[in-house]
Amino acid sequence: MSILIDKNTRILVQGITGREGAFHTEQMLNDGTRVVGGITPGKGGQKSEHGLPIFNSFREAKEATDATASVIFVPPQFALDAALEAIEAQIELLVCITEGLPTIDMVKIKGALRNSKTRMIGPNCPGVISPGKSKIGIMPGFIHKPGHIGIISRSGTLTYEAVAQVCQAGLGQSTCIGIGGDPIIGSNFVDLLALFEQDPETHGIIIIGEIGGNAEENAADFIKNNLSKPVTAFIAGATAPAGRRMGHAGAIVSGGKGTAADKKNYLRECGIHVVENPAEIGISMKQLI
Amino acid sequence: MSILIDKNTRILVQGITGREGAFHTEQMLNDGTRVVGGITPGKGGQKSEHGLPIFNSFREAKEATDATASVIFVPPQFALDAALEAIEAQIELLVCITEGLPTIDMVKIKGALRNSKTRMIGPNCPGVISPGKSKIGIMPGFIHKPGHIGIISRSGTLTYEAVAQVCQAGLGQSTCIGIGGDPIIGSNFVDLLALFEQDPETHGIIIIGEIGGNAEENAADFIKNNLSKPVTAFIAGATAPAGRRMGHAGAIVSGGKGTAADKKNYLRECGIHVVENPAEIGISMKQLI
Amino acid sequence: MKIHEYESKIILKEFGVNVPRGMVGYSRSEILDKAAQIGYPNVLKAQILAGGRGKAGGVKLIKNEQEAGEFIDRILGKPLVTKQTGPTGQIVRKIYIQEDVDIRKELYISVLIDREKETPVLIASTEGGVEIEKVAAETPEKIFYEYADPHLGFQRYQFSRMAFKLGFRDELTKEFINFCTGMTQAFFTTDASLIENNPLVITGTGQLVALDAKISLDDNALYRHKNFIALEDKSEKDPLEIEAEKHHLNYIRLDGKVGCMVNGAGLAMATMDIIKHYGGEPANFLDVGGIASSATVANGFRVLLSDKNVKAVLVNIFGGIVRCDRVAKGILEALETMDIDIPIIIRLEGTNAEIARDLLNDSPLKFKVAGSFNEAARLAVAATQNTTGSL
Amino acid sequence: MKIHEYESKIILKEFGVNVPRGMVGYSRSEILDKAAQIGYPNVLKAQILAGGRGKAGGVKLIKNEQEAGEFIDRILGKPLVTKQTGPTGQIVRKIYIQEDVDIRKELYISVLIDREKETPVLIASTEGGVEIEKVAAETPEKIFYEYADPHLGFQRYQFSRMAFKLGFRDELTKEFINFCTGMTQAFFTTDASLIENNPLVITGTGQLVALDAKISLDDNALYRHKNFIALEDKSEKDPLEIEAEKHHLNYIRLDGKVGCMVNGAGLAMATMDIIKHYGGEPANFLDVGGIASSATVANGFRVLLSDKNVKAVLVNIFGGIVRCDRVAKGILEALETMDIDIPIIIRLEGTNAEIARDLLNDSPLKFKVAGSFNEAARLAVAATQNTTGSL
Repeated sequence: MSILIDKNTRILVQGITGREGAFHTEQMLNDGTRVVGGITPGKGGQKSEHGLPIFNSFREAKEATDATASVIFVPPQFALDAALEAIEAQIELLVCITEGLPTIDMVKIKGALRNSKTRMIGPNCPGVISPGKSKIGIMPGFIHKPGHIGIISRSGTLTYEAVAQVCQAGLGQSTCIGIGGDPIIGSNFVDLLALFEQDPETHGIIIIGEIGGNAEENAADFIKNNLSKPVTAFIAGATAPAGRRMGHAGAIVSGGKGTAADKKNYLRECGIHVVENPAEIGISMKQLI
Repeated sequence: MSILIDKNTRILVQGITGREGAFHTEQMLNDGTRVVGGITPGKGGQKSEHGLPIFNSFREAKEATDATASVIFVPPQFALDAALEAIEAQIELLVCITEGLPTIDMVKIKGALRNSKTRMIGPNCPGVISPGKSKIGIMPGFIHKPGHIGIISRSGTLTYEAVAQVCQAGLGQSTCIGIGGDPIIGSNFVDLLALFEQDPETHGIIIIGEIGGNAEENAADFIKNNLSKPVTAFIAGATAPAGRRMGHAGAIVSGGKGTAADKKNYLRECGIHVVENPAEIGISMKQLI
Repeated sequence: MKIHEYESKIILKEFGVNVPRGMVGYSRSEILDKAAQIGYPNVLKAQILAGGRGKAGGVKLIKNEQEAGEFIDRILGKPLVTKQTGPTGQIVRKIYIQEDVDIRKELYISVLIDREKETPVLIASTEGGVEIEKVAAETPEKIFYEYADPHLGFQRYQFSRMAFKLGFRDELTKEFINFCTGMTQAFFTTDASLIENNPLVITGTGQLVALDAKISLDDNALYRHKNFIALEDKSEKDPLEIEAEKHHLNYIRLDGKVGCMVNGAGLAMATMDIIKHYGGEPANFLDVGGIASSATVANGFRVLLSDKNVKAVLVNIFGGIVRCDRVAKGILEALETMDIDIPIIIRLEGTNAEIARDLLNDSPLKFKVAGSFNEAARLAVAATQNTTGSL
Repeated sequence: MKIHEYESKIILKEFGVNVPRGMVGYSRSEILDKAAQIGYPNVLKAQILAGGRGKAGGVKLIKNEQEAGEFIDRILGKPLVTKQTGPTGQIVRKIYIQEDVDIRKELYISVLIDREKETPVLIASTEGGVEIEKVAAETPEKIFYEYADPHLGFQRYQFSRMAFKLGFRDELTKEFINFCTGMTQAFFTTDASLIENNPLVITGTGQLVALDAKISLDDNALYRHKNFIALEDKSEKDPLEIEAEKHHLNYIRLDGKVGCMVNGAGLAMATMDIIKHYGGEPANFLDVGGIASSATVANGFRVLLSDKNVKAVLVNIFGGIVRCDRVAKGILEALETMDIDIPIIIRLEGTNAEIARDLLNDSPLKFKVAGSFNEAARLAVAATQNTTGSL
């Protein structure tokens, strides 16, 4: 088992004919993902360069392909529209790779998600991978190995780093999720920790946080009260200056809140193992398990 | 029994210090209704002329009084706000007397109702009465008599007419609801027919429709398929010219649709007894029962 | 509230919707001047607040100034009778001069409030330039619908999806999305109850243009758009209806003999219906409304009696918000100051009805107080059938 | 994007929010001219993009022209150091002249996105003119919150409810509702991430006025507000950061010696953290982003090396969207055209990493390719601790 996606997940690509959309569709297919079609308004009826059917509208695509998940690669100014279209069609899982969504657009998307059946990951994230089963996103699939470690991360490339370390430690991953670096995101640590707890194939969990907000603190509370599996954590941004946005819209220490030190302390108070050196995430997990 | 309201219904008045709000609060109290307070922003802490506590906000009022229902008497430009405030506080029953709401405001209210626990009656309606138990609205209470006839009507005064006729025929009413004459309303015939069907105290039902829309046709379908109790119906507007709004925003025959003749035919096809003379509504019910 | 085609186009243009170049003129010389400015050939269109102008000869492709003059002489200042105006027609007081557009295809598009779905709907069809009711009846599969989210409104993907249903591709799809964006923004911003473009045309050069345009505004929302109130063209209204409006009375003039004064739209319609039921004909719909003062009622009475077709008056009031004593006072006030020689039948029930009856009974004025709805209707109808007799 | 106080007030005024009369001046004479127009006494306020100006002496009540001149001479063109500027301060290039307001009470109000509730929040407090963080820590019961519906926004009743929490009555409540209406409209219309008025004051005559105003705009939404892009005051930015921005690089300059070039914000922070962990100090944050071309990377390299504090460079790339071969090409391009005499440590992993390593290994240029994250960090720190030695 794994969480969110597996071999049966059938995936649509929103923006399949765009440069990045096309490239990563190719990569996903290479990684064995069941991409079943794409949506590019105006190109319905054509085939993508990968030979996949293209549809004009999401609803039409979902009906024709029985897709259960979708991934968004459209530019930020069209991402709200793409997300609302997928939610309207009641897709089960929606992964938004697009970076640069206005926060208020994400407020609207969250409002639409509230009364829907859709679970969203992202935006501004690398996506989800259950190694050997399915990959929805842009992470380099080949660095992963099937196994029993679940990873949830606000970061993109730092997640790949953690994955590589886990593999070096002789472990593999059940599912890795990049939840994204924006202030408001589709799914948070807590949502996914609950799924990992119930997944028998996941034996340990890595969470990778960063400065800004209090998602890590919420995760810590949840872990303390609800989780039986070992958790190791890293918080990026110990050296980040206050008031500066560290790349991610969500990674900002403001009003003295959301510092890495505060977060680490809180996690430790909740009994969670926190690593100081980001090169030791994998080895730390290995030791805990 | 009755539907929607009974002796235990605890009612707040939104706009209790306004002219009509104050007058009808007095009337409701005279009719034995448990009005427990009112809301007029800026007058919190004071008492109304009826000696009822006034609150600044709906949430505060509901917490202090354990109210289960509310009635809106504010001017149309504030009705959307009043309704959203009551829905936010999760009031069970909301009756909006106010006339003249922009249709798009009602679109927004319906959107808010969709995911709420609140049931709304109106706007632009006389309200609800369960004679001898409770009255939320502006109908003259004294014309009613407790009994076993349920009345649902798009009209205001025509409902009073029907009530008077029912009494003259020696019958009384379980609950009478004026659902309002606007194109979009909180509760429709169908919503309330279902409640009457389940109310053992209601033995027969009168529905009073009018030209415009197809609420009567939907009611007819529902009655045909789901109702065991006798129903008599009157449709106002047989003499109304096409394209003219007959007072109510919803009472308009447009594009040849929504005529009284069409509605009467459809109701009869569904096996419902339809009276031609509006002075014979009561006697018709008496004969059916 | 309906507004004229030329006003609708000005509003749509503000929201980025493509409309043909056009101007409005009120006199022969002004229209000819502007026609020359627009250039020939052009299209002259009678501006009245009713549809069906084309079939009634109110719209014409004009080749030169001579044809323009002939059209103006035939149409301007004269009544135009269409399917929607009734037999007396509407006087044409303005003519719209519009550039001639090269039409490749005619479509239909509208936004309105869908009562069933309780939210705005975008309706479009590949069949334009004909009555949409006819298309709905004959080829309903050629009409497409997209419903707005009640809180978020319409989304771009819905316009895109609609474009594909209409068979558009590429450039036309983009144009259509822009068209719909402007049209729906206009709808929400103006609190319209209907915006209709029939036909919406694809031009020879592949552009989308609203060749005709109709906007109806939500009367209840006009308080948010004080600037639109000036757009109301009262010249097409019955003078009595204008007078009634001044007094906040809901009055519609009809052709019968029994004048009705009722409170509540439903009871007013039912009163008209019962008059018909007993063989009479109602002279009007008159709802004195929910907050009628005695002055309102008195004004209503004056409006009613100004219609010389009225041979008897039936007052039918069931008091709820309206208190019967106020109504009675209003009636007495009106009767005292007016010289009335037709029968008046009064029926009052509900709130303060007894006080009202006492007031009426104490009055020396001449009228009949009826005991029931049936009785009141029968008396009123009988009075119009025997107009020389007294009650 | 932060904008100046005077710009914030212009925006707020457009939305009907009461702000004091004021003008901005750039030179001594202009400021004195405008101060005379506003009249004495008035308040002169240094315009820099950082808070804490009052305590730092950047805001002063001015009685007459002489005092104004003294203030200008002391402040204009000089760095102002506040709690938020860092030790070097910000050069004051403009001064805002504001009418003197008779203050009865100081309050706090702001609208911002609440990350926890995932929707905008209106925050107000009876304690204004002091740091809200301090109020939150000491008397949290004096701060009140109203959350927007994610689709419908704020409603009037929420403003009304907030007014009562603040203890307002009658006229002040109405004013407050209007104030909040304008402020929240400004928030949504401009896609702001923060609008803050601290203090919001009640004047002697009972009016609500935004005495100070701060607006931050959502960078991600600037494409919808092209007019706001001009508002960005780059004069307060580090020139290297401006240069980096031109190349779409996310660069923040710091005080250390190890220059970092990383893809992804999280890995960039972690790279800074590991440098610190091994006893070094990062010279910057640099995220080359998700769609870095070789040109972008080359530009990043140039920016990095323009900082003369940098004594070694650590390139840490884990390829996802970014393909390592592009990065390698970019590095080679940059190194070929630049005269570089400091150690460069490169670590590339992920997509196309092998092609990239081949490219690097085939190059005759001087740099060290590290095998692991730890190794790369250790080498980079060691290099800065022994800057004369070679690798």
